Amino acid sequence: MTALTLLPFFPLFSFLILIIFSKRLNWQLATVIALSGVGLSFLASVLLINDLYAVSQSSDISAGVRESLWTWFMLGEHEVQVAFFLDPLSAVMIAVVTGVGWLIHGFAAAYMREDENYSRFMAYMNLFICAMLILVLADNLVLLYLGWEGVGLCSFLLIGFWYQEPGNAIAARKAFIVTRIGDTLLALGLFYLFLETNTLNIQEILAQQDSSPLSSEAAWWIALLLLGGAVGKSAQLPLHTWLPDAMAGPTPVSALIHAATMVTAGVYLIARMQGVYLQAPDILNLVAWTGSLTLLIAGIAALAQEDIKRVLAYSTMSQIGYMMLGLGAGANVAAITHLMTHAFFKALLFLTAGAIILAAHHQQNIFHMGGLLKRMPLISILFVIGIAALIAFPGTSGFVSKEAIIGQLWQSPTAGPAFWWMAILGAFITSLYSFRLVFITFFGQYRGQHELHPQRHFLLLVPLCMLAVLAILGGYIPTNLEQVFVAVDAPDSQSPSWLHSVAIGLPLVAIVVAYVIYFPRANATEPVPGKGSLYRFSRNGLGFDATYDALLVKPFVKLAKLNRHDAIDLLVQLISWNAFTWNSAAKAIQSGRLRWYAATLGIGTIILLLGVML
Amino acid sequence: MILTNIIAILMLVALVSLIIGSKFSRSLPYLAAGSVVLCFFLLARFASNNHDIFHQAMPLLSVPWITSLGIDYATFIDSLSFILVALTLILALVCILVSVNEIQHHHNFYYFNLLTALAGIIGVFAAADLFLFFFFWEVMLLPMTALIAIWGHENRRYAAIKFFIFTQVSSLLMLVAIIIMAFIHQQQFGEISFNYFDWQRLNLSMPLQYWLMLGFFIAFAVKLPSFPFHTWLPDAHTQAPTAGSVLLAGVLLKTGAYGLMRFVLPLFEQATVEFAPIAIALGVISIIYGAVMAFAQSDFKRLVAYSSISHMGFVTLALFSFSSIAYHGAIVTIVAHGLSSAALFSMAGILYQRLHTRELSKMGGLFASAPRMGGMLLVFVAAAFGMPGLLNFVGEFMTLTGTFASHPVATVLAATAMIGSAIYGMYLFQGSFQGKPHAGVQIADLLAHEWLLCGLLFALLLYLGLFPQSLLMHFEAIYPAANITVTGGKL
Amino acid sequence: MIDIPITHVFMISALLFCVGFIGVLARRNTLFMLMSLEVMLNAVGLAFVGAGSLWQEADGQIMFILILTLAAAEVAIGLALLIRMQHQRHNVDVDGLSQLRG
Amino acid sequence: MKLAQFIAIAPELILSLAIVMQLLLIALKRSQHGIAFFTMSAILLALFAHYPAMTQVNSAVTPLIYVDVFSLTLKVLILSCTLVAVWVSYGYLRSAVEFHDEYYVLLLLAVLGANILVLANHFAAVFLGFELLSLSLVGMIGYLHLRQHTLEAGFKYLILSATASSIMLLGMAFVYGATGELSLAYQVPGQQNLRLLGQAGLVLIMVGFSFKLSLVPFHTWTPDVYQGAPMPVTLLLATVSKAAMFAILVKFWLVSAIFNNETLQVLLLSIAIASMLLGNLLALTQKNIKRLLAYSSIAHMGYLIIVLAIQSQQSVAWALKSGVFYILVYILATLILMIYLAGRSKAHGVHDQDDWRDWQGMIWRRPAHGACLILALLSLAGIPLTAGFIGKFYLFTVAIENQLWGAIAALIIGSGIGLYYYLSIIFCILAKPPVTQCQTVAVSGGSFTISHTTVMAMLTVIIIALGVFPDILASQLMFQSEQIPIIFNEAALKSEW
Amino acid sequence: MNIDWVFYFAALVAFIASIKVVTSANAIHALLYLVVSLLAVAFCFYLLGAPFAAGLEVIVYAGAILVLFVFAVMMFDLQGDNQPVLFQQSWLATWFGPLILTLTLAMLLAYILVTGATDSHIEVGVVSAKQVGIALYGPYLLAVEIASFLLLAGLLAGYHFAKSTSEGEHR
Repeated sequence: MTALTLLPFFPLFSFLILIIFSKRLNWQLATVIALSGVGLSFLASVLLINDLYAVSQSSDISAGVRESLWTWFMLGEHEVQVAFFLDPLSAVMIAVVTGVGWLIHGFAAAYMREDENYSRFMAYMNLFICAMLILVLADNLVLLYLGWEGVGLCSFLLIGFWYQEPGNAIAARKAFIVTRIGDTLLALGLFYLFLETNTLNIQEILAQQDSSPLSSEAAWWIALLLLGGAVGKSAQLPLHTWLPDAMAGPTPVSALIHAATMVTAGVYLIARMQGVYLQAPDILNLVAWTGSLTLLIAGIAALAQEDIKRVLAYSTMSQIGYMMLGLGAGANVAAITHLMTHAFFKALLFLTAGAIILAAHHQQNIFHMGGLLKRMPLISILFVIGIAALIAFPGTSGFVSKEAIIGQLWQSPTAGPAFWWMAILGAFITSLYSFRLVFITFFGQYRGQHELHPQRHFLLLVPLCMLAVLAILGGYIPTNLEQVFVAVDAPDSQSPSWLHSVAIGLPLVAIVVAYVIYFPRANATEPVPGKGSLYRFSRNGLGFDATYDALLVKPFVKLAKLNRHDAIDLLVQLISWNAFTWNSAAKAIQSGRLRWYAATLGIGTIILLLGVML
Repeated sequence: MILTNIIAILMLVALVSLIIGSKFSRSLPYLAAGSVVLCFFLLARFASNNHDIFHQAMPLLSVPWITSLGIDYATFIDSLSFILVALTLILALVCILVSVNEIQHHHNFYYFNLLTALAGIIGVFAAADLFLFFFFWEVMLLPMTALIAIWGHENRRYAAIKFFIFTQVSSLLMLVAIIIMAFIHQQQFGEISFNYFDWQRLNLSMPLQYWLMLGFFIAFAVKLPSFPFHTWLPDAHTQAPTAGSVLLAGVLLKTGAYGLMRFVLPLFEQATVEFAPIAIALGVISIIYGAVMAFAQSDFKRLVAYSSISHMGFVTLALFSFSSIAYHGAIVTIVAHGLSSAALFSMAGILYQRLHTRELSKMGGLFASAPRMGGMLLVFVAAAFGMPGLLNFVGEFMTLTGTFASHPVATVLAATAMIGSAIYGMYLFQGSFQGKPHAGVQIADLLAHEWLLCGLLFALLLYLGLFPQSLLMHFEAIYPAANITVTGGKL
Repeated sequence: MIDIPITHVFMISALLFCVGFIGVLARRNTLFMLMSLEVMLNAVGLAFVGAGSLWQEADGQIMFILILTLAAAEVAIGLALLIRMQHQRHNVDVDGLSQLRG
Repeated sequence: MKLAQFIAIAPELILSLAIVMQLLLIALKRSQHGIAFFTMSAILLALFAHYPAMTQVNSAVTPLIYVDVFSLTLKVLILSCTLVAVWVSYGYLRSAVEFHDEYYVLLLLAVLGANILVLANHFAAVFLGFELLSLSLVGMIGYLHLRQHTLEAGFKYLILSATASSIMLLGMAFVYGATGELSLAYQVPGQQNLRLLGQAGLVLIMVGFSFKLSLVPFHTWTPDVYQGAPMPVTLLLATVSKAAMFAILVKFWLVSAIFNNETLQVLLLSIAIASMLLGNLLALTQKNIKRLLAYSSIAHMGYLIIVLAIQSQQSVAWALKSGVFYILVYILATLILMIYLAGRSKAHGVHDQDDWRDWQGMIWRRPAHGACLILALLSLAGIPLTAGFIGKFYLFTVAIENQLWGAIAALIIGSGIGLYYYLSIIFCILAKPPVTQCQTVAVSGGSFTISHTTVMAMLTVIIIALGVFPDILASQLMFQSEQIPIIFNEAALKSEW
Repeated sequence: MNIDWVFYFAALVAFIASIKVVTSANAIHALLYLVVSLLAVAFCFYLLGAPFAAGLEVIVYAGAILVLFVFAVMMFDLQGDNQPVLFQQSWLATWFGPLILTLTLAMLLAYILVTGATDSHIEVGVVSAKQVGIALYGPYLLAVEIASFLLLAGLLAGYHFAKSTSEGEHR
């Protein structure tokens, strides 16, 4: 057993302990167990990544480390194994998952301290880490699918952690089912992939693309189906509607699952299967479109949100849109880097938001906050650091990764100038909503009903500070990702020289715009012009939910409930009705009248005689 | 001898419990459980002694029975039978465990029925003579019907009659087909025979073969149950006592699948190929229809019952796609569904004992008072909607992978059930255990014996889900009827 | 003595038979039912005797004699039942006998 | 007549003698027990007389009677049923003051008629047996003068049976006119000369047989008479009468190979199918167990006569075996139910205890009885483990061998409908017992004794045994087709005489 | 000389008399018509060459059986319908159905007889009482015995029914 094989099982182990002894553990013990599970994983992944560097430094080949545990099942001749594979891409992922995960665990320990089901919560979190690690380490797509479903289930459990609120349960169910649609598409993609390549091992598939690539039609379908999986998990158009609702979960959950790790699984999947996507440029283009549209729509929606977490959720969608756009444009390294940095700063944002919410007695409406800069200065500064990274303020980690993505768009064969403009516009909107949030939340007067009670537990603050550091410096962490990805050779056309300065400048312009628009309203308890229908429209996520509800959910429910008593059963009832009707008809024969009986004798005789004659 | 011994032991214990049981009703569960465990032990010993021979059918006992018609009492065993018999015995234990507190009256007759039903089911899996097969096929019905009719819920008589008439009428069709086969054997080989192995030599002309196949298929489709023959199942499952539901869903439905695998596919190769499009369509409709209907239900057990229809649709789909992967998938699905639906029905029974209702609208928020039960329910629901790591996923995945090659459209349609199952699964779990608890609803968490049965089922689902090869390694890698050329796909 | 087609004999007997049958069907008085039965049996006897003559065998007449026996026994039982009916119900209307039904 | 011939019909001679002796006995000393005991011993003696009679199989005794294995088998069956009937009657009729001498005489007369019917090889014998059976039964159906329904039932049976037998006689006359032959083996030169007249005659004869077998559309009397008759007489009607009529129908059908005539074959099948469907349909909602048994007997007789619709000479033996097995099984199950009913009822009751809703929860209060009744019902429904299934299985084999798909379809549909009402009764027996205790009061009026239970249990054991090991009986039922005198050798007959 | 017409005449008499039996309102009238019908049929028997049967018809049927009827009717006052059924309001209802049914039956039988029977004529010849006697006590010996039992059954049943009536009266 090496560290690689053990890696996902540390959190699993701690999960088991926590779930079995759940109520019997006190806070300290549970915290130690939960943190040590993830912490051991983190240590192991640091160790592993070190080794990986050592290997990759010594040789040029982009070989990863593979550990096989057992054969899961056979698909014909192909063995589906439970095996883990570590290469720079998964190395980034496990580092993010365990590292950020660990920090969030720490925060969560403080955040959820009062909850009576604390250890169950930590158990779910640990289980999530385990599933996520399996997802990113999976050597084959079936195992990846296991992790994929596992994180979905954990997400369900954690969103609905406070299950007694009906709204939370609904949100959890929605999240699960919407992502499940994507999962199903992913599964179909796997079936098609297996049909074409006769294997589901990722490395084998990728290796095959060099020797005997997929036919373009197959690649088109497979890439499309995998994209379907990715948009489901990563909350991209058109399966994005679950993510804002998923904010019903405890804030650390939002930070861990719905910002840092799980939602980026789709990005990971597409990056992982880059070999397949290269065979289907159309779909790469579609990926770019998906990303760009999502980032715009999510940004617009974020502009109108009143709930601090929903703003962040839309922002997450938007940022993942950037990653998708990057992948679609062939900027894989940048996209994955953005994934990593996004994990840092978005986790930071969510956690600081969590700290605010905790202090504000679970008040999440930004119009009932305000003036927090004075009352919670440390938290506010940390939050602004996160925001800075989010809008790619120069010098932050977000700047590094986002600029890298935007920089490659203009020339990309699968993207192009249009996408560049969309990305820039997205960046502009990002700044706008970010600073709307900042101004309304931190400036002006405090407008909440209850007095603030800032928590000062060290577990609350230490992770925040560390994340803040990462949010600033995380962009410079070396990743070695170039080894993994096939470089997309860009055409030689020169991109205009003003691109870069516009990209950097526009977000800063947006800050000014936001100042002009929103700062005066920093004292408002209502979003003033917000009574307009446009505002409502964008607050409701541009009507996607309503459309789906009217077109899909309602008809389905109605149809199902309509047929609740099973129309087919009517057939059976028809038969039995028939029998009983004939029974009562036949009973008329048995009238008890002797003369009629004699007549039946005559009738019978006549019938028989007729039968003879014919 | 081994299967005969098991049947004999079960019958004997059944009789004993009937006769002396009225005085010792407390100890009856122990007696029954003891006999089941003994049988399981015998089976395990037999399996370990004869490890290598399961690939081929291994004839066991054969004694002349009805000489004038060439009917023998003949049994045999192969991997398929073995797995199903083992599954039956495991679920038998589950049945006994769920019955401990539930059955309040006439214990002796109850355990008599339970054990004879088990004996009948094992007989079905053991029979090598088609007459014997039919005999057991019907014998298992009787005690099952009695279980529903006596210990069932409010609408039990309707359900029992419906169940019985459905299966009986359809099986008469099969009986006709069986007799015709025997006569054909007489025509071709001079002597009348009901022996399965003799029949494999038969040379059947096409339209005739098709009709015969249909006779068998309808009987098995009713048992399976496949759309549109499914309507007995929701009623029977809902009204049966918990053990009855467990037995019905866990094993009785599997006899239909077993029949398809054992008789329909190998004996009527040409006809099945010709029939495959219809069967696949029925399978897909069952899958989707079952899932949609499950969502529409508000009765816990009815919901699970419809989900069974959906799951067994996968078996039909798998078997008629003639792909070895899908065939293995069907085997896995059979076992998986046996365990998971048994588990869900047990949960329903456990809940019913505490709440005296099966209505989801009257549950809700139970997680607060019974978190362990909720956890277990979640696991079983997860199994039902195909959570990877649990056995059902492997079955579904293999089925769909195998089917995709030859029937992509059907596979895509069937895959929508993965969404559907998530919908009804969530609906079930959240409806019962999440949400606001009803005022004053406090239920006791799992008791020791309930823990035992839930744990047993969960452990099996998990173990087999992670190591499904331990099931599948006993099966040949190729599909039994792989020599048929199937158009439009590679295996 | 005579020379007629056997068909005619059968025809006559069939006609008589039908007349008797109509009596059984139409009359509510049980006494008339019994009499109609006699007519029917008599018609059958005619058929047997005619057929016996056709083949010049005694069997036809013997069958007639046996039918005669039957008629006697039947009348005895029938009349006894009638008497009982008269006592019990004070009428002999056959439509009164329709309590057993369904 | 030679001694051998006397031996061949020894059972019938014994019965005749017994009838005379009964009359003497009545004249000498009237006793409730004595006459019943005497009747039983006479029947037993007649049963034993079958041993010597076995040595004389395949011999004609005057042109009227032909003794073969088939007839002997059915006679044994009939006499056994009668034995049960006498024993049941004894308990049923026993009372403080009345003597029931006539009853037992009539009973023996009926059995004598049935036996003659079974042995008959000549229209005269058919007709006499038929009438002897009918008239004696009329006497017994209307036997209980205090009950209102008996009169109605007796009168219905009398009139309808007389009408039916007139029709049958007309048919015999037609056949006689067409062929000049009164023997069942009428078609000496083959069936080509069997013109329309002959066919019509055969059909009219079939009307008579169908009436007695209560086949649709000649079934109408069955439920009323079953319900109105005293319970032991219903038992006779359902067992002895049916078995005898089945036997004579088989002979009638096979001796002259009518099955070669396609028209009649089709007619027979239509009757069979109509009976299966209508009989079961009528029984569907019936709550009176006697009526229900009547309706189910209509259906069962419909099933049974499938065996006659054979296509060729080779199938005869198998068809006969199946038919005999089936009717035996049917009789066994019916006996169990009727013994129970008879035991629960009493002659001086206003009516018999024949509402099956009274049976609610019986299994819990009287498990042995409940179990017997359930198994009997299952046997009637044709469920495995019981002999009824084997019987149905045999019928299926016959139907399939002769490719009677329509009949098979009707058999399946009929069974499906039949299951409904059999199961309803079974579930009623299995239901929770009613709270009121009025049932026990009503029951206490019955004549139930431990011997009833014993006999029911024994019959149930036989049903189960035959259901599991049918060979113990089926291998004994070997009818070679030669044993039915297919083409009667007239010359041999004449010399014999 | 052809005396076939005598046969047909007798048959016609029997037919009309039978119709009168069935339709007449008065039981005694009906019985008398029945006697006429039986006598006419007896004459037919005679013409068909069956003198023995004709004799029995007169003696047993018309003589014995009908006397039984008359006795029963007279002694137990079995008059039956108080109103002449024929002229009741429900004449149509009573007779229409049976008439249609029976006419159909008659036509069917007629058709079958016309098309299906042998066209052989009855030969002139008498089957004498002696022949009948020989056959009766030869091959039909058992039939005679059984017939006696048949009569016994009739006797017993009749006796029982009649007896039970009187007993029933007393209770």
